[in-house]
Amino acid sequence: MQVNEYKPLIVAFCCNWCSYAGADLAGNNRLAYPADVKIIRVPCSCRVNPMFILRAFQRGADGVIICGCHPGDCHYTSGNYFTRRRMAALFSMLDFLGIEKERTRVEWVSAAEGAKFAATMNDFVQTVTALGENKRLEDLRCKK
Amino acid sequence: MHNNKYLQEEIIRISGVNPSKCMRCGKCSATCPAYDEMEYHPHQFVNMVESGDIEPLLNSESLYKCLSCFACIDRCPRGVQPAKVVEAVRLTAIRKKGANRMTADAVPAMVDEDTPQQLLVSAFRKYTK
Amino acid sequence: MRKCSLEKINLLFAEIAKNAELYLPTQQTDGSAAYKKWEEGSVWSNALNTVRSPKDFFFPQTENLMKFKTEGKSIEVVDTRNALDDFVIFGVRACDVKSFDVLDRVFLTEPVDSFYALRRSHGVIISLACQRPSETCFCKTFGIDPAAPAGDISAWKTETEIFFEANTQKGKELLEKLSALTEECDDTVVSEQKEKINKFMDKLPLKNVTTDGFGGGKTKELFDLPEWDELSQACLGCGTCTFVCPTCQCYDIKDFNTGNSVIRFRCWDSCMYSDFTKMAHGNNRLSQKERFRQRFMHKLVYYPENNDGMFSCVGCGRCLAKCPISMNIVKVMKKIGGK
Amino acid sequence: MQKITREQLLAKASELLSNGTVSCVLGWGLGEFDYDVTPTIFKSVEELENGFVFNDFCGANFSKYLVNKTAKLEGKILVFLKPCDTYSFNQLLTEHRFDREKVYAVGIPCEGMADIAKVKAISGDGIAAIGSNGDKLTVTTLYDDEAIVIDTNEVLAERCINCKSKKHVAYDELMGEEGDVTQSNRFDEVARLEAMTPDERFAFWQNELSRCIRCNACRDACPACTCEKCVFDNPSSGVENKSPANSFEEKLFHIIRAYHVAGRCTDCGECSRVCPQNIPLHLLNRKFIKDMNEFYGEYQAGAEVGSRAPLVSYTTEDLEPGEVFNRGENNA
Amino acid sequence: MQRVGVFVCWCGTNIAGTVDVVAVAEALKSEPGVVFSANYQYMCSQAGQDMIKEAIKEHKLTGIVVCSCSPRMHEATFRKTAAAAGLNPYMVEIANIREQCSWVHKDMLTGTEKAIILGKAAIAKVNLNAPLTPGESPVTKRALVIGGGIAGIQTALDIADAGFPVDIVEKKPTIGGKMAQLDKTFPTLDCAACILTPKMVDVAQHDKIRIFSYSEVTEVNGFVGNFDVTIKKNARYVKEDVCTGCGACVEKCPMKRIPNEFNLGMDNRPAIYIPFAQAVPKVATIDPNACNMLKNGKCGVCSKVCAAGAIDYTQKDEYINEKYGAIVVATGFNPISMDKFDEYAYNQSKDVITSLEFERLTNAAGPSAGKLLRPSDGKHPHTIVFVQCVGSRCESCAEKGKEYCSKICCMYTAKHAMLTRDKYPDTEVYVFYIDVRTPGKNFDEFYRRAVEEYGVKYVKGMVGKVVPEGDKLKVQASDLIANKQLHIDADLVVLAAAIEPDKSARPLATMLTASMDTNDFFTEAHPKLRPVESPTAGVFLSGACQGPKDIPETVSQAGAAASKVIGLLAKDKLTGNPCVANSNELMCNGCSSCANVCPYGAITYEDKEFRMPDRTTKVRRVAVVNPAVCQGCGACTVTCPSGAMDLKGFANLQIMAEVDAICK
Repeated sequence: MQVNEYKPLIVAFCCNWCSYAGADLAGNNRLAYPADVKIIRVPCSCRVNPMFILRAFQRGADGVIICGCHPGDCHYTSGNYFTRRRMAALFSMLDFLGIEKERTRVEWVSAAEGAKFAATMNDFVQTVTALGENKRLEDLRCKK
Repeated sequence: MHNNKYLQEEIIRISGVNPSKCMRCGKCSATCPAYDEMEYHPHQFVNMVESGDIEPLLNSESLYKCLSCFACIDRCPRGVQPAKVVEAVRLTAIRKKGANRMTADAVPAMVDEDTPQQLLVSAFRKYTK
Repeated sequence: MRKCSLEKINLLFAEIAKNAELYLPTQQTDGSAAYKKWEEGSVWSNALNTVRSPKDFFFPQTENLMKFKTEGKSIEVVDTRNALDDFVIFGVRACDVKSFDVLDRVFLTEPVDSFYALRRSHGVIISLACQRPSETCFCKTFGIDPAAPAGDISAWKTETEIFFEANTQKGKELLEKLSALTEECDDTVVSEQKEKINKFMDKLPLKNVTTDGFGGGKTKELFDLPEWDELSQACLGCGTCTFVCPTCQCYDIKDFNTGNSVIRFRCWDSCMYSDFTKMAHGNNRLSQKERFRQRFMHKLVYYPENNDGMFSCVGCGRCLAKCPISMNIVKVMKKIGGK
Repeated sequence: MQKITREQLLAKASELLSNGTVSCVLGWGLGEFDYDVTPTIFKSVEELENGFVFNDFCGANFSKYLVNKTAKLEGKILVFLKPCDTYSFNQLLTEHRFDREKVYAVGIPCEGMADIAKVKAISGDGIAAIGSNGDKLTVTTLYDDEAIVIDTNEVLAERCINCKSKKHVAYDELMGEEGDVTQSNRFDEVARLEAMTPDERFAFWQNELSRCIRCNACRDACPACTCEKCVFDNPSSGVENKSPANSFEEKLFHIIRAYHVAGRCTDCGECSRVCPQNIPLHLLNRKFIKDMNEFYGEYQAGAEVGSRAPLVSYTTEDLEPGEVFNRGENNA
Repeated sequence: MQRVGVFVCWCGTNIAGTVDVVAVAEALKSEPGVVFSANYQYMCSQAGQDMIKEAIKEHKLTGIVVCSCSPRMHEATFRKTAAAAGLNPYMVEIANIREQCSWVHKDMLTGTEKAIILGKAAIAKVNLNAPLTPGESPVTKRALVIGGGIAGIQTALDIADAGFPVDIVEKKPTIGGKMAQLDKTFPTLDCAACILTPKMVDVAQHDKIRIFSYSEVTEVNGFVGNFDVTIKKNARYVKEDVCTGCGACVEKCPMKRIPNEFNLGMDNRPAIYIPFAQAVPKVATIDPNACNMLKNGKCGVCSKVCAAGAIDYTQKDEYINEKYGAIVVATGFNPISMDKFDEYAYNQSKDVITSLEFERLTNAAGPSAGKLLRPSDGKHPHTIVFVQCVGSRCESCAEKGKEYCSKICCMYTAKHAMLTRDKYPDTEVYVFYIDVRTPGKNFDEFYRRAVEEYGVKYVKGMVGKVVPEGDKLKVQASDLIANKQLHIDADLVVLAAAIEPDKSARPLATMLTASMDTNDFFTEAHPKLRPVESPTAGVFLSGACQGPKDIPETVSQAGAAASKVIGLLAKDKLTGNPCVANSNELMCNGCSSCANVCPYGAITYEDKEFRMPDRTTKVRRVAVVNPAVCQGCGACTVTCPSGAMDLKGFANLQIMAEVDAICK
């Protein structure tokens, strides 16, 4: 194991009904993924305000991922459809400002997809690690 | 069955048709006025293109029996557009042979007073590209 | 008086930049001018003035005051001030030079604002006389001579040369350091230029704007004039006028929680904002009319009242050019002046 | 040169004021120079005759004023709306921001408004007078004896070069001829930026946004930003922020500003018009508009009262957020 | 500032194996607000819970953080624990250090580090928690069923049998719906009337059921438990309570040539009519568009012959206001129009009919008294062609048909074919099909019987065109198996038309703020787990308004909807989820964005007068969230530009505090 290896900080917003349960299932099945991922529970992916995402980047996150129920399966019927549109618009805008598009992601993870949750997180951490530190949306005041 | 992937893709590309949308109802063939003249019928064109069984179609006279009346396109409940598949196969055959089946020079000889203009136009579209 | 050929101006800049950070109006991508740190290849803008005023140098838009480091439940106060290098601001127009006087009276009188004072002590101002005032200029209203700018060093530019005259000790010292690149000369050219500009000042459309009717002691007369309603009705309540103004000096003190510490900083504030000077009991100026009135009353009445009649407007014309709805101090002065 | 003249508008305003249809007129007020007009409420014919102007610099979009003015003033307000203003007008109605009954809207044709900065770029600073003659502006400066003649098309404001519509979508009465929705190239600049590499885009915006002084003019002039309290002004929102302390905060403000009006922005261009630092803020709004048009079908905010913006709507077939980046490759 | 207690659970070795629980408890001790921190082997055990209760009391805790397993596991447990100790249950936050930490990370160091961060996030959140109390609202113990077909009838009966009053609103003069028009029902071939009409009578006689026939719902306000509904009772010009249904008026009415909608226009009825013999209510109705008296003031025959004196030409539409606790939608279906299917010559020949018309044709109470005769000439048809999937599964012809499978056609066509062969063995019967879909108890057996026992000729392929020629219908079709084009001279062609939701459904959905799919079928709250509930609380779905259904399915769904309604009406008060949205009216712009994204219609607007900062008053439109209807998804909070809308329990500041804590 390397020392001082770069560890990204990943904030994952998970909807309570599908993705958070999917993350629990990953745990039940002992499917490992990096500890760099920290999960925040929200009732629905549509609760995630773009402000939260920017806030995470400001405070030092290197990647933000939003997980919700698969389209059509939203506990609240339509929440994730709004998420899909909002995040499509937001991500495209971040890309427009030249911010690495790989740092943001939306994934649909059902309560049964523990394996998908772990795989998604492994992949996302890998992607963000390859990008390195978030420089384009950082707030130097918040650096340690 | 000979599966010719290249030709299959080519025909799908030319026609712009997605044969897998076909749910095998046969309404195209049911509606086809040239049915009896054809060895392979509209629904077979769709099915055979879907399965990649192109060679028999290329060599079949059915290609030139299709009237291009587009009744099958109109009636198909799935929007598959069989006539476009037929036309694409026809075009592939023409290209393969490296020659148009009809040239402008040949037209006057075929014309007689009873031939409607529309037929000529339709024939020209069918036999050349 | 010393002069230098414009051909050598970059050498001169380089020489200044050897000992201090040099800032000069630089052309930006949108064509406007902004003070930028000089480096090899910087292009000195031809614009009459910068969009942002040079007050930034002494009173930046945001400035950290201190930091509270939190560790568990303990708090440690950290001084965030860094040692400051000397810097030179080049090409400050007469109006803006005057604005420093306005700011000085606020920040350098007791209690002295040590942050401002520190920056002020490290800065050397090389002013530059105006040759082509704009239609929005009305510095003369406030007794400013655009052809004879103050500052540590005054400068005049012609087609081919630039002339310098040191006004202060700081200025003299700097000019001496530049002696290799400059030569002694008389003031003929400069006098001519001064005369020409002074004559020209009478052609300016705003030459007749006067401060008559304003000044200390006018509060009661002006405060309740019905004209304020009309003047303020289109005001959007944005801070453009305030933030481009060289003399506006209000700030807000805020805390920013970084997660590991709290940074206490100050930042420009605008009396046009609805939350300006918000206090525990609420706001003391509740309508946009009151906020609008505050800004102009401050510049034209309250400030002179506390500062020996000195107005806190220097006639630079920035607000005239930048207000989204073209409402400005000139319109206010014309409407209610002399009442 | 506008097809409709000050005199025509003045006559209309005087008529409506005199016959009691309206109790006041929201119009352009005379300034110090020939280009600095101020939105003004005129309450009498006399005031109108003394102060009302209409020329090539009457760019301000009046729609937003209606939110506050209708709530405060008694009686009906006459408002003159250029075609692009009518979109904002409708959008505000969609959002129930003012009482339609209290407004008498007169649609007026617009040939595009001039940008004084572009005029000055040609004539130089120190403008003494600007006259209008056909499609030319005659600019007299303090420094030149002869007037400089400028083609109005050369100095059109950016938003007018890329005018999206000369057709009014709302009015009580229309003056002059009705125009059409125009085929504009308004997304070209967005497309040009999209074609850049992310590094180039980042550098571009870093440079543009670094000039921001957070004067809030873009927000306060925006007819879509009519919040009772902006999140950036509200300490209890947790994101209140008064000045851009660093480049992150510059971006935060402008991303969120554009995001909050996404789907509601009619692309009126006021944000860029009023920016003292000439930051092309409209490009951020247009990026959202362009994206949403491409992702979810053409939508023009304000074209219709009561229409549903793309971000408060959905279909089950929408594209995934991850797909927004490689659309180009698929289309190619 | 809160007084927070932190409780770190070992979960045996489940957590303690990879997380240094002691270190976690120690590290979290110094977080802001934390006044107590402890660790224990099993927090969820009685001893663990007692420890929490004790600490709450001893340290006067105002909030607790339990670092343990997933909140999906034990959040409810610890909330109860807190409540038992007098702490508001919503002052509990869980840091998930098992499923999302100890179980997925192998290394003690990283596990501990992450557990501390997760704990800090939970502490940051609980510091901003506020006590929440679920709202309560009373329940009006009365249900409304919209639609009086078999779905509505069954739902109403089930609810009424449970003891709750039910009102049925039916827009036709009688209840009974489509089933009343049917002849026999598959797969048992019982007569539809024989099984339906007793139920209709039950409805009529039930003391808990009121029938509003010839009526429509025009306005719905309120929310679950408290709906306020306006019902428009159309004037039928006959006093319902007086009419005996003797039929004298019907017999004597001189306006006899009005197409009879009950027989789908295949015969006529008078201007005053009773749709069919077993109608409920059995009351005459005057068709105002046909009655001479109502149109011109001339006639009055019915009034003269009515012994009971029930005719009232001056009757007006009546509006009734009633309160309901629950609403069941049972608006049913209709066959789609065949107008656009030119290829089948439906509009050219009377002998091309739809399956529903075929039902009437074979029904003993139908226009031909049950004899299968051709509508054109009354002759017995010898060759009958049935065409399936007419307009169903029709993707390309959205303007003509429907994309979906209508589900019931395969079975009723098999029924028609079988019955025809049974009664008239001399007829030749063809059924053209694309697929035969017969899942269902005894369904496939039924279909196979039609083929094997009754000799129905099933042909795989579609009919391409039907051309009337003389008294024959020339049918041109594909036989895909034989690879032949068939030409059949048919006497009768029967089209299995696709079915679509009733046209009244969409405006009704708008009134109910219930969501619909693009085909105008009502959307269920969850396709698997809540199939009879609409996402709008208190609105339930019964029958084909939710999707194509046959009778057995409809009846079972009707029963299911009824049981959901009973479950709701049995409650005296509804307790809501306290984590609901709420709007700060001082910041609200009234722009309607939030209402646009609310899937539950929980947001309404009202004009309110505000004192403005500049001392003036201003009337503004502001959003109001109904906490009884809001489910707490938070969609509104993000769409609100001013941030006026926030979600209790998951507030903007709370989530941002979590973000900050994780990122610091």
